Amino acid sequence: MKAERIIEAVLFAASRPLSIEEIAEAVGMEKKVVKKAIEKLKNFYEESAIEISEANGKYVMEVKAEYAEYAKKFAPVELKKSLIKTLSLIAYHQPIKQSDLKKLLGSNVYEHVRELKKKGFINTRKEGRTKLITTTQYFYDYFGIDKKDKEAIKNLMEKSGKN
Amino acid sequence: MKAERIIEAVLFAASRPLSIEEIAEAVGMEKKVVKKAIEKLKNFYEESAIEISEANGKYVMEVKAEYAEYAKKFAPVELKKSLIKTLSLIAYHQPIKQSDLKKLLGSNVYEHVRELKKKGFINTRKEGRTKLITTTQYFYDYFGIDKKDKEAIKNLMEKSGKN
Amino acid sequence: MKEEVILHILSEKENLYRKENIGKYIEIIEDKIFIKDGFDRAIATVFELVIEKQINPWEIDLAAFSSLYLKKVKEKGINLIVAGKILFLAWKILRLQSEEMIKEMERKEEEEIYFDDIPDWYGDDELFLQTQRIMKDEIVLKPKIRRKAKRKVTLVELINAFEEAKEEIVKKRAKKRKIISPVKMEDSTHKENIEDDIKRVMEKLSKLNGRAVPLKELFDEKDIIAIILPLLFLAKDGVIEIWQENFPYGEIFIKLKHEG
Repeated sequence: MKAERIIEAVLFAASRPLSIEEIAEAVGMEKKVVKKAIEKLKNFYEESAIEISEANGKYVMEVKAEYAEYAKKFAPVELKKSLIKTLSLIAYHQPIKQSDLKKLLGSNVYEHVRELKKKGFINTRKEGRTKLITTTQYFYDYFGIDKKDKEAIKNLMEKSGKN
Repeated sequence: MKAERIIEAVLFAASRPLSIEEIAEAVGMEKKVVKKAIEKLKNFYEESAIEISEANGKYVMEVKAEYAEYAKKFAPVELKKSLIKTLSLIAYHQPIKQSDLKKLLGSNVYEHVRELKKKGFINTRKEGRTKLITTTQYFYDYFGIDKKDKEAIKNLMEKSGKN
Repeated sequence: MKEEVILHILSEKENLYRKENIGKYIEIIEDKIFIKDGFDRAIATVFELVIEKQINPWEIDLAAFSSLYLKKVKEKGINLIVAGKILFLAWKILRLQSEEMIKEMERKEEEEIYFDDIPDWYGDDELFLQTQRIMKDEIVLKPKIRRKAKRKVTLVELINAFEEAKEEIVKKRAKKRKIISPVKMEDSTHKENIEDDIKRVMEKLSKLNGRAVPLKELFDEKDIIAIILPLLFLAKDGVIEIWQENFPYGEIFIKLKHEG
């Protein structure tokens, strides 16, 4: 079994960036060997729609940018639909009281707020007996929105409602 | 952009078995073209640790069995070991009565059946005072077993036994 | 009372199923302050905790609660809105209890009945052997190793989700309104006639020179239902007086108040 094939299987299955150390330890190879194998793999995938790219010393197998449009349709989304809905309501109404959000969503609100906070999309701070919820800088970065365009997004959401 | 590269990106991103029809529709190609492209891809991956396998007319990109051991550590665990055992018993004996399964597994059976059903691997229907359990189409897709091939389940289990 | 429940929960926190939920409990309790009566609020709080699945429904003795509540109603009277809410919560708990009971019964039924029944495969050597091998983990199905990469949510998806969320909220509200609306519809159909009815009542009453008369002398039985609402309006505005001699079956009298 060739080293690069073993590492190929690992990178494929992991679906997240892995460091040389992580890979070396998992497959029981020297870091040097892992590094060389990755170079070989990169060559193998040159003509493919997939590439092995590097960021911050970690390696990940992903679809090349020019094929991303096709791939997008089939890749599952990382947030559940119900969470996206809750996040969209927060983004539109922010700052919104948790108690007001509860009126819109029912008791799911506690779980959703906890999860969205854990994922870094929202911040909460105490306000009287409830919490006041706003979106974070990470939220704006994630959706590629300039925070200054906050109102533009609201307008966009509003317009979409009238169609 | 070559057809096989577009389809490669799609198969890579989907992480689930796709039919020729699904692919053809999504990428706007004729079924004939998709089929031919998949054959080319199969060739490309021949020397790789990854393969494009087919079951029930659906295609999926996965790690070749001989590399599974290495990749396993990084792949997300979807079925606990105890659930796999229960599912194996169901697959082997199906249709099987829940009451018979209980004789093998004890009272865990209720929880396992509920969980496997929730994950979409099995179906149950009432039969007298008990339930009759069978595997679903999703089960066949997930394990890459051809539904028409009655021996396939046994073969797959035998193969895994030898590792 | 609120503080008492909070203190109770804080002191019992070691026994809570999920200690990290304390904040949530306190929020629920604080939400309850709209019920002014401490006793009612305590009951509602306990019931809500059950419904939120923080307390096992079977730990609630509904019969004990209802006799406690009845005693309280006898002593202190009843606030119908609060009682309605408590009744609704109690009903929900009863349903939770029966669901649990049905599940339990289903389990027992299967466990008891099939004990002596032997599965077919015990008679077949190969099937029996293979089954044993699976049980010993010698052979099992092997899951395929595939990718499970998930992608980011796009801005368009966020906007679509907003759209869907709004529609759902509107639908939910419409559904709530629908439950109340039959009453409202009736109101509106009568509204057009109400002024005519008031005129009719006033014409009849003005002929009596301020004398009190039994309602049924003035109107046919079938009319009474239609004029009840105008009568109430007039009484509320202080134009007429309505009273009943003997409750609940006595004669109802009406009388025009002296004008000016």
